Amino acid sequence: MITVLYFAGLKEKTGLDKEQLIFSGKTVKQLLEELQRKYEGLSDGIIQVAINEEYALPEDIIEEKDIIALIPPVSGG
Amino acid sequence: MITVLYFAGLKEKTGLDKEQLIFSGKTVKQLLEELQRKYEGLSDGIIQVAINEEYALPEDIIEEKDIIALIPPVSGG
Amino acid sequence: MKLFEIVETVIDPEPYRKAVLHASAGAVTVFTGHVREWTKGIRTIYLAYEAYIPMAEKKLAQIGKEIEEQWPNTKVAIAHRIGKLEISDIAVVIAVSSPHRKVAYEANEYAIERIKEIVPIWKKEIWENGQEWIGEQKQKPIVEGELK
Amino acid sequence: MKLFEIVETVIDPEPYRKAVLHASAGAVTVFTGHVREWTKGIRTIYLAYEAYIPMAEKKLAQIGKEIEEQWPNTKVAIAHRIGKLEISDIAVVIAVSSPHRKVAYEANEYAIERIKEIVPIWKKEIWENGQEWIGEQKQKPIVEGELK
Repeated sequence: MITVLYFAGLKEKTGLDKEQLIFSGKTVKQLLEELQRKYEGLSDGIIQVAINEEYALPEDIIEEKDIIALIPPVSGG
Repeated sequence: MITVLYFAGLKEKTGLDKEQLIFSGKTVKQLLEELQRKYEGLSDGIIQVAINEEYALPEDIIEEKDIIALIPPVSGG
Repeated sequence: MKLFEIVETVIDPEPYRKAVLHASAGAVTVFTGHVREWTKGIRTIYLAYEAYIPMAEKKLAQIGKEIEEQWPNTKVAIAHRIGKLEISDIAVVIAVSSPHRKVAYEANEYAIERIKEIVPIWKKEIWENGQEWIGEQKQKPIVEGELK
Repeated sequence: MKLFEIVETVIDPEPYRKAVLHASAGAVTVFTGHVREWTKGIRTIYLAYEAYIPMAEKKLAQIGKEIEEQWPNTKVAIAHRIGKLEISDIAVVIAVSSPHRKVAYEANEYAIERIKEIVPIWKKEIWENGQEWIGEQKQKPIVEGELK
């Protein structure tokens, strides 16, 4: 199981702040594709992904128990 | 009579923080020359002059009752 | 208080200024970002900030480390508030000390630019007739140094 | 407190920050200049500042006016302390608010540069083995705009 966190506009689009999924040994890119099929409108805009609180690349492999955050464009300050 | 104010190093060179002088109708430059004859070492470094709390030019005329400040290089901040 | 933190209550800038002070600090800059009433002709009623708190605090600390490595003898503290903020409330405070003033300005401005690039915090603007999550489109492609 | 003042007691920066805040201020920079222990390898014991007080306050106000004319919608407050100052004491505080952050940094840095050029304040450094009035050699020829 992995945990996926949703923030800001993505929370509103999915209706969730987090969920647990069976997904490991595959890439960040594959996870995003799967989630985009599941949630309409999720692909709008640039989404970055963090694995265990650090930014990840599309080709990085997601491991069992990872905490994945979907990060829409940030706007702090 | 005019009042002449001395600050910082100039106060130490003249031994005064202020003095009253009979001096009017003449220029800032003439006053400085007179004071430099009176106080040894007064001419070291750049001195600016203020008349009534505003910077003055060497050719500005000093009037009766003016308050003149001799301003060594500033170093605030 | 922590040197790099997300808070949910009113920010007082003074503790952050004091936290970066030391005997060879000749200059301290304290930047505070406030909720503005008007943005491009639209009146803001209030803002709502949200953060991925543990990652945001890590990224604030990373910015502090970047500064302390780039400009010797600087010290940095940063706090960002989340939740509902009213007009003039402080959203972010950045304190930077340095032996000399020029660096204190430069490094502080660097910090706010980096916050807007890499720290997972989001702002929702609530206007009289609507609301929107703001994305400043400032995110750059991920570069090597930012990877875990 | 006055927006532009010479003071003889400890400076608390907060009142100056608050004095420049208003509903369209999105950014405030507060610069504080502190007494440093070491300058070019020489250890300072304490500093003594002296000012031509009425003219110094006029010149601080002039700097505020220059900024508010050059950068629209900014607001400025400046205080400089005189007398004996110990290590880490605040000698000067400059608060600048602006709708946007870039100007808040730029205008604040302008203020400290101008203070070092035109405000009649003098600093004496007292070291372990001597003392000296400091002149930063930054004074420029007097230009028209600065005349009475």
